[in-house]
Amino acid sequence: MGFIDSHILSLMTFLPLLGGALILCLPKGTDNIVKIVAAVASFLPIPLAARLWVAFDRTVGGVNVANQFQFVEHYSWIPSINVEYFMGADGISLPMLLLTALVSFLAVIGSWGIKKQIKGYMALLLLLETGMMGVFASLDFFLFYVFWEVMLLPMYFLIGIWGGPRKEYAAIKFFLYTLFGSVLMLIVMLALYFNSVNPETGGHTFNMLHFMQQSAHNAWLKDFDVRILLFLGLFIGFAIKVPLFPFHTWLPDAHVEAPTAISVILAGILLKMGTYGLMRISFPIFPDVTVWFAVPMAILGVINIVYGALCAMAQSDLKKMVAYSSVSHMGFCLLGMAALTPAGMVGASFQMFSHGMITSMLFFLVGVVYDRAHHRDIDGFGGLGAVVPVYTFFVTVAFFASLGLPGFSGFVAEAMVFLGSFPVFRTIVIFAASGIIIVAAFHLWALQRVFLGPLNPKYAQLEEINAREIFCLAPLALLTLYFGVNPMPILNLMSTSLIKLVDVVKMVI
Amino acid sequence: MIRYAHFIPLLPLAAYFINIAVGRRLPRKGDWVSLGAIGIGLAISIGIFHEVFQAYDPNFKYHVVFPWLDLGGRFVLKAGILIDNVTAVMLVVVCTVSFLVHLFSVGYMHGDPRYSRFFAYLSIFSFSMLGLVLSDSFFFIYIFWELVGLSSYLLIGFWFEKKSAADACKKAFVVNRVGDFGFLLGFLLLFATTGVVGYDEVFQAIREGKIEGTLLTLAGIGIFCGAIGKSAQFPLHVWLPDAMEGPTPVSALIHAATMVAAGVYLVGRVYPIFTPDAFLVIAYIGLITLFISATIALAATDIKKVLAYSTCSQLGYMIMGLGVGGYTAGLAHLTTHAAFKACLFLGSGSVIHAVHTQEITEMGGLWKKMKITAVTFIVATLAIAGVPGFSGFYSKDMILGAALEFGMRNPQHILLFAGALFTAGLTAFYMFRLVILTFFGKPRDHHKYDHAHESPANMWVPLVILAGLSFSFWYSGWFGTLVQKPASAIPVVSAAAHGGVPAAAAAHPAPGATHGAAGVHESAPQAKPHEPASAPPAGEHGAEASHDAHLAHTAHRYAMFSSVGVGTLGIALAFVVYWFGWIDPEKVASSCRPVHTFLRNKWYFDELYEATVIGGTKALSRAMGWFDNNVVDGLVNLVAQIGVWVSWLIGKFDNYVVDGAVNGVADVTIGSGSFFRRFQTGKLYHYVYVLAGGVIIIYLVKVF
Amino acid sequence: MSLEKLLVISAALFCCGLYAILTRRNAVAVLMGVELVLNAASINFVAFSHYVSRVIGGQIFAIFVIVLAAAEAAVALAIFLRLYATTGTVEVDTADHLKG
Amino acid sequence: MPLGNLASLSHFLPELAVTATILLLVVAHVVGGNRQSAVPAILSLAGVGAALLLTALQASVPAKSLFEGMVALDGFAVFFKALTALATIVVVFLSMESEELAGRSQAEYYIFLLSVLLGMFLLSASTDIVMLYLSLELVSIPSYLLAGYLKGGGRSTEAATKYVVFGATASGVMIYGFSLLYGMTGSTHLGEIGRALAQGEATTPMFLAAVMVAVGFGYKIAAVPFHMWSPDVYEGAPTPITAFLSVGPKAAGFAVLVRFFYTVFATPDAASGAWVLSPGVDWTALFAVLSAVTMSVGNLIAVKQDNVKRLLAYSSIAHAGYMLMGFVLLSPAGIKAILFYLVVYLFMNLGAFYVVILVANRTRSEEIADYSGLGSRAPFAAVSLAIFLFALTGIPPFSGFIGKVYLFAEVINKGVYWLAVVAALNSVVSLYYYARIIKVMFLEDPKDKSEIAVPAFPRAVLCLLAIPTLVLGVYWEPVIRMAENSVKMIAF
Repeated sequence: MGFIDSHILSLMTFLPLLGGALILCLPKGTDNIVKIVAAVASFLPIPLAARLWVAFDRTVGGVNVANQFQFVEHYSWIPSINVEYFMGADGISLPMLLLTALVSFLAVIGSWGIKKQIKGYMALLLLLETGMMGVFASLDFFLFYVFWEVMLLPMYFLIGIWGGPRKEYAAIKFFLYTLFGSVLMLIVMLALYFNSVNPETGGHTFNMLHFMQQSAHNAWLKDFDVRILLFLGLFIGFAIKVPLFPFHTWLPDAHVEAPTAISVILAGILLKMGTYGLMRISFPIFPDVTVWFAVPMAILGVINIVYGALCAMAQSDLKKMVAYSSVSHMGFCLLGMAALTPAGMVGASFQMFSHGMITSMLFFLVGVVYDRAHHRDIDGFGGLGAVVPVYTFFVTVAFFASLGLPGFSGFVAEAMVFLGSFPVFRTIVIFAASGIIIVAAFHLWALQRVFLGPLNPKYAQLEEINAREIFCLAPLALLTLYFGVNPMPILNLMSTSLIKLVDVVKMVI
Repeated sequence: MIRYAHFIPLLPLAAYFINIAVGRRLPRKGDWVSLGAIGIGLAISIGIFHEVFQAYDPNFKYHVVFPWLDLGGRFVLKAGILIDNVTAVMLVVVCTVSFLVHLFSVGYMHGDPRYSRFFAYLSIFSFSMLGLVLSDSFFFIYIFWELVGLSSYLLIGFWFEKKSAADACKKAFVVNRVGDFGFLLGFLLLFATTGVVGYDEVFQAIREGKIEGTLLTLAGIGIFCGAIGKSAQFPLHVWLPDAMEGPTPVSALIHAATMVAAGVYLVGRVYPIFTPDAFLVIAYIGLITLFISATIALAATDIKKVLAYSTCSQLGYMIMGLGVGGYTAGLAHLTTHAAFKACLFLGSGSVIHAVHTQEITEMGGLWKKMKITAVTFIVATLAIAGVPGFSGFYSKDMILGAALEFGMRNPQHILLFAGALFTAGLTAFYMFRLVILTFFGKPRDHHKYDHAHESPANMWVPLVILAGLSFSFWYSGWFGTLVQKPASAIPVVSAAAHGGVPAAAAAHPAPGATHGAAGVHESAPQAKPHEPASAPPAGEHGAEASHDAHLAHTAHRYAMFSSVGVGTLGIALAFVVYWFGWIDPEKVASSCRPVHTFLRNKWYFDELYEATVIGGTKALSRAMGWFDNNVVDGLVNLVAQIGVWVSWLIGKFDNYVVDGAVNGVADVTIGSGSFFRRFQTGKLYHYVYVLAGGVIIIYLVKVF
Repeated sequence: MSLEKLLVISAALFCCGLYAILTRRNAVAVLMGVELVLNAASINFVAFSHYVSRVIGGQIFAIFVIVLAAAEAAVALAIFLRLYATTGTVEVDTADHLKG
Repeated sequence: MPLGNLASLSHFLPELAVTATILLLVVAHVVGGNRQSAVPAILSLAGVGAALLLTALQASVPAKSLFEGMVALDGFAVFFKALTALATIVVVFLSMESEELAGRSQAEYYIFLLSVLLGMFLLSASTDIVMLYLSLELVSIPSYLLAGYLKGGGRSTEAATKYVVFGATASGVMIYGFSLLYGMTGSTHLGEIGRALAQGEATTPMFLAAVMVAVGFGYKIAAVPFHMWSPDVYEGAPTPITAFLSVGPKAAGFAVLVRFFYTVFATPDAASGAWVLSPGVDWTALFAVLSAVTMSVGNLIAVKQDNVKRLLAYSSIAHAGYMLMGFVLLSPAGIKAILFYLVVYLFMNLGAFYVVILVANRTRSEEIADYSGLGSRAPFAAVSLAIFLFALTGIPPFSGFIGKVYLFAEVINKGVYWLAVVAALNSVVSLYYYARIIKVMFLEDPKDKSEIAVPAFPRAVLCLLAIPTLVLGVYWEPVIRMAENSVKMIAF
C-alpha cells in the first residue's frame, strides 16, 4: 500500500489519462476493447476513493494549514517561479473527489451506446476526468488553474462533436464563457503571486495556503479596495461555473446539447467546481471581503433558487427543465456558504455532493427516454407510467429527491442550508423558502404530463429501462437515499474542515 | 411495551420496501405483509395505551432521544420519540383506522393490477403518519409531514390513468407545500430565535422569553399554516375534495381519519407556543372553514364529495375548538371523528362497490339490498349529526361549549359560537339528506339498483367495528382527564401586554384581543399569579376564579341544549324535504338559483385560485423564461448593442441586430473586425497613408 | 551654406519624397519618391558629419545608403517588371486583389 | 574594448558558415541550373545546422564587441541567432514539402532564404546604426524576392510589390530618423548615442527621431500602424515564406527593437538590473498603447477572415502585440518573457503553417471552409493543428499559455493592469477565431470524405513541432533559464 498511499491523489488524477492515452494507441475497429479500457481506467479511481474514505482522518481541518492536509504530494515543479506540484485533500475536497470518481465511472458506463468515434469520445472523457480530479486535488494555484483549463478542451469537443443539433453554438458559448472567467482568474492569480510571499523562503509563491496567510500579503494587497477587486475577479470566474445569475445562460444550451453522459458530468461535477473554488480559494484568501460580500452572495443565491425554479417551470424541454433546476439547486450552495455558519457551510457542501448525485440521476433518466423516443418535449408524452413502471419508479424517486423530499440527501442539505442561513439573513431566506413550492410544482407538473394521465398511444410499445441504465442509476439512488436517512458518514468527512473554514473567515471580524 | 414504540412506524416501512421490491411475486401479492405490519403496530399501540391508561396520569410522558446529526457540537439535531397521553390516543386511532382500512382494501382493491403496489403505499403512509405522531421535535414532525404528503400523493394518484386523479394528486401535494412553506418559516423563526427544535426545549426557550410578541405570533401562525394545508382549512381546503379521486379506502384512511387530522394534532402538539392573537386566527380560520364547507356539502350530489366537505367542516370544528381554548374538545372530536368518518367513508365505499356510481341522484332504496352497510352508515351519521349518546355529540358539544364560553367572555367573538351552532344544524341536515337519498325512497336507477349487493365480510366487518366505536361511552370520562390542556409557554406578562397591543394579528379591535388573551389564559394555571401584576383585564378575571368555573358550567349546559335543538331541527328538516317530500328541493334550488349554483361551484375557489395564484405563477414563470432567453441572455447582448452603436458613431459601422449573448459580443467583435479591415483596402498608397498618418498622430499626441 | 539651410533642403526633399509616395500611382514614380526620402537622409548624414561630428562615419553612412538604395531599386524594378508582365500595368492601385 | 576585424573573425563563425553555404549554393545554382533536386535544400540544412552548432558553442563565450564595435557577441545575440537559425531549418523543411515552390529554381530560393538568415544574424547583433541599416536591408531585400517567388502568381507579385514599396518607405523614414539621431549625438554607435542622449535633455526632434526609427522596426515586427503590408504579403507569398516571415524576421525585428531602444533611449541601471528611461523620450507609454492597439486590431480583424493564411497573418500581428507588452516594461523579466514567448511562438506558429501547407498541397485551397471534416480526413494533421491553435490561444497545458503567463506576470508585476486586462480579453477573442478553424475541422462533416494522406516525413516534422509545444507547456524550466541568461546585452 505504501506507494499507493503516498501517491493516491496523483494516481486518481492520472490513471484515467493513462487510459485515454492507451485508448488512442488502440487500432481502429476495436470499439469494444476501447469501451472496456475506458471502463477500467475510470473504475480504478473508485477503489482508490474507497481507500481515501477509509484512511481519511476526520478530525483534522486542513483549509489553510499545510500540515493538516492528508495524502499530500509536494514537489517542486518550476523552481524559477516557485510553481509546485502540490496535491492534498481535506474535508472540502474529499467529498468532491469521491463524487468525481463515482460519477465519471457511471458516465463512462452511461456512454456505452455511443456509436460515433467512440475512441475519441472515451479518450476525451477520461482526459476530462483527469482535469476534474486535478482541480479538486491541487493546492497550488497554478496547478489548479492548469487543471481548470485542461477541462475546457475535452468538454468543448465532447459537446461540439457528440452533441445535439445546436452543438457548435453551445460548445463555443460554453468555451468562451468559461475562458472569460478564467482569464480574470489568471490575472488575480498573478496579482496574488507578486504581492504575497512564502513565509519560509520569502520568495513569491503560487501556494494557495500561503496566499491564505494574511501576513504574507504586502501593503498593496492589504488595501481593502484592491482586495474587493481581486475577490470579484475570482468570484466572476467561479460564478460562471456555478453558474450564478446572470452568468448562467451558457448552462441551458450546454446541458441541452451535450450528450447524456456529458450533461451528467457537467451538472454532476463541473458546476460544483465554482462553489468549490469559492470555498477553497476565495473565502480563505479574502475572509474580510467574504464577510463584506456575504449579503450580495446570499441575494444572488436566492435569485438563483427562485429564478431558476421559475425558468424550469417555463420549459417544455425536459432536459432544459432539469438544467434550470440545477441553477436553482446551486443557489442553495451559495446561500449556505454566504451565511458563514457551520450548518450553512456544511449544508452547502453537502448540497454540492447530493445535487451531484441527484442531478446525475435526472440527466441519465432524461437520456433514457430520449434514446427511446428521440425527443424530450414534456407535452409530447403522457401516461408512460403504465408502460414503463420501473423507469417511472426511478424518475419518481429522482424527482422527489430533487424537490427536496425528506429521506433523500437533498432535503437534509437544503434543510441545513435553511437552518444555517435563516438566523443570519431572515427576509432573504423567506424568499428562498418560497422556492420549495415552485420546485415541487414544476417537478410534479412534469411528472404528471409525462407519466400520469391517459397513455399516449404513440408510446404504447416504449421499451423499458434496461439493465445497464439501471446499473447507472441504482447506486446513485441508493446513495441518495442512504445519505438522506443517515447523512453523518458524509458530514463527518467534511464538517471539521468546513467549520474550520467558517472560523477562518469569521476570525477577521 | 412502550419500549417497542419505535417498531410501530418501522414495521410498515419494512413492509413498504418488501412490497415495492418483491410484492408482486409474494403469495397473495404481499397484502399480508402490510397487514401484518400494521397489525403488530396496532397491538403494540394498544399495549402502550393500556400502560398509559394504567398510569392514568395527565402529565404522563415517555421521551427517548438519540443523536441524528452532529457537526462537532456546533450544530446538533436530535431525533426522538415522545409519547404522552395524546400520542397514545393518536397511536391507537391511527393504527386502528389504518388496520381496518388495510382489511377493507383486501376486498375493495381485489384484482387491481397494482394490488401489491397499493399495499406498499398504504404501508409507507402508515409509516409516515405514525412517525409524525411519535416525533418529538419540529424538525422531525416536518420531515414526516412531508412524507405523509408524499404518500397521500402516491395514493391519490394511484389510478393515474385517470386525468382527474393525476391532477388531484399534484394539486394535493402542491397545495400542501404552500402550507408547508408557512410551517417551514414558522419553524425556522423558532429555530432562529431559540436555537433548538425539540418541543420541550422550544417551550422552555419561550418561557425564558427568547422569542415573544409579534414574532412569536407570526411563528405560531406559520406553524399553523402547516395545519391549514394538511387539515384542508380555508383557504387551502381546495385539495381535499379532489383528493376523493383516490380509491375509497384511501379517502377513508387519509382524507377522513388520519392525515387530515395531522394538522389538528400538530396544533395540539405545539399548543403552548400560540399567543392569544394566534389563537384568534386559528379559531376564525376554523369557523370560516366549517361554515363554507358545510354549505358546499349541502349542494353536492357526489356521495364522496359530500363526505369530503363534511370532513373539512368537522376539521374546522376541531381547529376552532383548539382556537377557542377547547384543547380537550378539539382532540376529542379528532378521535371520535376518526371513527365515525372512517365508517362513513368505508360505508360509501361499500355502496360505490355495489352500485358503481358515486352520484346519490342515481341511488336510493339501497336499504333493502345492503342492510349492514346501511345500519353502520346511519349510526355514523347519527354520530356526526351530534345526536346524544353518540360519540359526535360528546365531542362536538364540548367544542360548542368551549366556543360559547369564549364568546361569553368576549362578547364580540360570540360569532364563533353562533356560526358553529348554525353549522351543526347544517351538518345534521346534509348528512341525513345523504342517508335518505342513498338508502331510502325509491331506487332512481333500477339497472344499478338490481346489480347492487351487500359487500363481503372483510369489507363489512370494519364497518361494524367502526360503527361500534361511534358511541360516546367509549370516550366520555377518561378522555377529559387524560387529555388536558398543557400550560401555555408564553410568560403571561408578555402575553397580556401583547394582548393590549392595538390591531393585533387577527385584525380585531384591540380590546377584543385583550379579552381574548385573558379568556384563553384564564385557564392556564401557572399564569394566574402573574396576572394581577400584569394587566388589569386579565387581573379581573384572575380574581374571579370561582365565577369562571360557574361560567364554564353554564356555557356548556347552554351549548348542549342548543346543539341538540339545532341538530334535531336539521334532521327534521331533512326528513321534511327528502323523506316526506313536503318541500321540493328543486323548487328551493331554483327559487334561489344564484346561491345554489354558487354552492354547486364550491364558492368558485378553484376558479379563483386558477385565475390568481396558479395563473399568476405560470405567467410569472413564463415571463421569467422569456426574460432569461431574451434579457439576461441578451445582457452581454445589450453591451453588444452599445458597442455596435458606439462603433457606428466612430466609423459608419454597419448596424448589427445582435441576438444571443455571446453572439452579441461576437458580433461586435466581428463587426469591429470588419470595421478595421475596411482600412486594409489593398491599395498600396492607403497603406502608406496609414503609416504616415500613424507617425504624424503619434508625433502630435506627443507634442501637444 | 549653413547647417540650417541643408536641413531645410533635406526636410523639403523628404516631404517631396513622401508626397510622391503617397500621391503617385505609378510604381516607378513611387520608387523615385522613396529614393528622394533616402537622399534626404543622406544629405542629413553628410551635413551632420561635416558640421556636428568631425568623424567621417556619417559620410560613410551616406555611401552605404546610396549603395543600398541602388540595390533596393534594382530589386524593386525587377518586381515591377514582374508586375507589368502579369497585370500589364505598373499602376500600384490596380494591384488590390489582396485586401480585407 | 572592441576587437579588431581579424580578431573578430574567430567569433564570427556562424555568420561565416552561413555565408559559405550561400556561396556553395550559388555554385550549385550555376552547376545545376533550375534542375529540381533536394541537393540545395540538404546543403542549406547542413549549413544552417552547422551555424546553429557554432552558435551554440558561442553561448558560453563571455560577451564581447566585434569589428570595432559594429557587432556585439552577447547572450542576447546568441539567443536570437539560435532562434532564427532554428526557424530557418524548420522553414527549409516546410519548403521541401510545399508543392507551391516545386518547379522553381531550388538553389536560388535557398540563396535568398539564407541571405535573410545572415541578415537576421547581423541584425540581432549589430550595435552600430550603419551595421543595423545594412543588416536590416539584408533581411528585407531577399524577402521581397521571396515574397514574389511564386511562378506567374499575380497575387505573389502583388504581394512583393506592396512589400517592397512599403518596406522601402519604412526604411527610408527610419534612415531619416537615424540621420537626426546622428545629428544630435554625432555618433553612429548605439552605445555612444545612448550616452549622449542620456546626458542632454529631451528635444522634440529627438522624439521625432525616435518615432521615425520606430517606424522601421514597427514595420519589421508588423506592429500597428505599420502592419498594413503584412496581411497582403502573408497571403500572397508562398506559404513557407509566410511562415518564415511571421517568425524569423519578426524575431529579428524584436531583437533589434529591444537592443536599439534599450541602449539608445534608456540606460541600464546597474542597481536593479533594469533600465531607466532617458529623459524626455517616454516611449514606453507609446509602445504600451501600440501594443494594446496591435493585439486588438490583429485579433479583431482575424475574426473576420476566411483564408487560413490571412487569418494566421492577423493572428501573428496580434502576437506581436502580446510580445510588445514585455518590451515596454524596461525590466529583464519583460525581455525574458519576450524571448521565451518567441521560442514557443516559433514552434506553434510554424507548426500551424506546416499543416496549412500539407492541406493546401492536397486541396489546393487555404479557405477555412475547405478544412471541414479534416478531423476525419487527416486526423493526425488535424489534431496537431488543433494543438498548435490552442497553444496560440494560450490554453494550458500548451506552451502558448506559459508564454502568455510570463508576459502577463511581468505586466502585472509592474502594475500595468489595464494592459493585462486588455490582453486577457484579447485572448478570449482570439479563442473565437482559432476555435472556428477547430470547429470546422472536427465539428463539421467533410464535403468530400477522401482521406488526406500525410506521409511519414511530414509526420515526423509535425511531431518535432508538436512535442515541444506540449512539453514546454508542462515543463519549461530549462528554456526559461536559457532566456534568463540571454537577457544581458552589451552596447559598447
